[in-house]
Amino acid sequence: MDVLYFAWVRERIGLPRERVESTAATVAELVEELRGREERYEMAFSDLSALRVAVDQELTDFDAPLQGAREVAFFPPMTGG
Amino acid sequence: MDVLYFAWVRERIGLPRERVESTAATVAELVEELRGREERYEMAFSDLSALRVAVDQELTDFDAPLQGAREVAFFPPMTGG
Amino acid sequence: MRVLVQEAPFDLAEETARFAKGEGGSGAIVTFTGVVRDNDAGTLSAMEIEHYPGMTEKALREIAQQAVTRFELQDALVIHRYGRLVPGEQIMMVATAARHRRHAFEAAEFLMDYLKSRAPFWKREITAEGEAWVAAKDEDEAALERW
Amino acid sequence: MRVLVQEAPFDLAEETARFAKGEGGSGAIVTFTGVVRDNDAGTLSAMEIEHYPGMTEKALREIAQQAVTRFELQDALVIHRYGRLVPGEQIMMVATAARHRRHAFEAAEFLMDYLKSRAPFWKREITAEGEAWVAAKDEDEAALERW
Repeated sequence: MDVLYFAWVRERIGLPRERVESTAATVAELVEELRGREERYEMAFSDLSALRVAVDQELTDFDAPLQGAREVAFFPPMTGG
Repeated sequence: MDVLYFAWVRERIGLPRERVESTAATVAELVEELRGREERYEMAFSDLSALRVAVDQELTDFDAPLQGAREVAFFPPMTGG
Repeated sequence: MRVLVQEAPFDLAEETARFAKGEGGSGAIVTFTGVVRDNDAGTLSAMEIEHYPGMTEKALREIAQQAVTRFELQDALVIHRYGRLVPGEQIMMVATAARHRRHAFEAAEFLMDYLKSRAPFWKREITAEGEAWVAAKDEDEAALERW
Repeated sequence: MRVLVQEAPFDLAEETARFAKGEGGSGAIVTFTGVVRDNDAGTLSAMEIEHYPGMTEKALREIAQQAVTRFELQDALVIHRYGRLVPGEQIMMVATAARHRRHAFEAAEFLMDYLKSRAPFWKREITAEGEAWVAAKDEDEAALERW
């Protein structure tokens, strides 16, 4: 699946999107896999309460299942308007 | 003083404004004087709760004193906007 | 602050652009525009608006000044027409500029609530069935209690 | 219903005129326009707005559709820019048209509250002192509880 990062999550991880092969069943499991990779991921995902997630461009939560998901995005709380 | 009438008050009385010589101390006393004149005044002033009054272009109530007033206006509740 | 009472149409786009240009970095601009709406039966041919020259301008200016003070507005605009209008014509507009959106919204609603019940305008509807003065609504008077 | 996500400036006057023209006798039109405001120190040189292409359009369309249904709007417009903006530039606007003024006002506030916290935009302030992401405010999240 494609994993996208926005705003300071993108800055900490150092890239806007990447292809990730994963068998994670939920967003939370995917986050655990990513945190295990490198320190920059650990830093980006250190406080999940400061993060939001969208699966296939729909806002959801960290318990959401990933079955069939093509795109997962992580970002801080939005500041539109 | 000048007495002005608007909307259906103007229609019932049949004129938009007139010069009235009066020694009425309050708006209510002026209304009593006008009601005593002719039936069209009696009709226009039959229900004071349906009327509003302005003295010198400031909304006020029927107890308001008339001392020094130059202009008194009677009209139904406003429907601006 | 700008208050206009006029018979002629106003140009909503031009007034909005002018207001936005002069708002001085306020952050939030709200406008409200009232349009003559046909009645449910589709028989309204015109809306006639009577007003009280002299008092109208004074009342609108006082209401606008209250809004500016109370909601810390950078600027406020009120335009209200009188005379004969047909369905689809714009009757009036207000605009407010504030640093915070809540203030800009509240001020515009405050202006509208006061214009409805405290500015000396009276509307008369001309329909295929006849003519009648528009009655003030209890809910419009009640709306003032919020403020 | 019209939803635009764009880098280019929009013409507030033209958009307002177009919206008012197409509102179909609704009676009440409300617009809200957001402008880049300088900070208190007067040192803001730019505001950079990042967004999530694809999701942004989808989210805005859903929010606008909710507003139309919930407040019985005749029409709704949402325009939101991204990219680099300087103080005084217009960031976004919404417009709502309804038969009753309360609905038009509420719908515009609803749109703004949802845009603030549910549309995937992130603001970054570039000042003389440095650069920083704008943090979401607890009050913006709390504002959603009204609806």
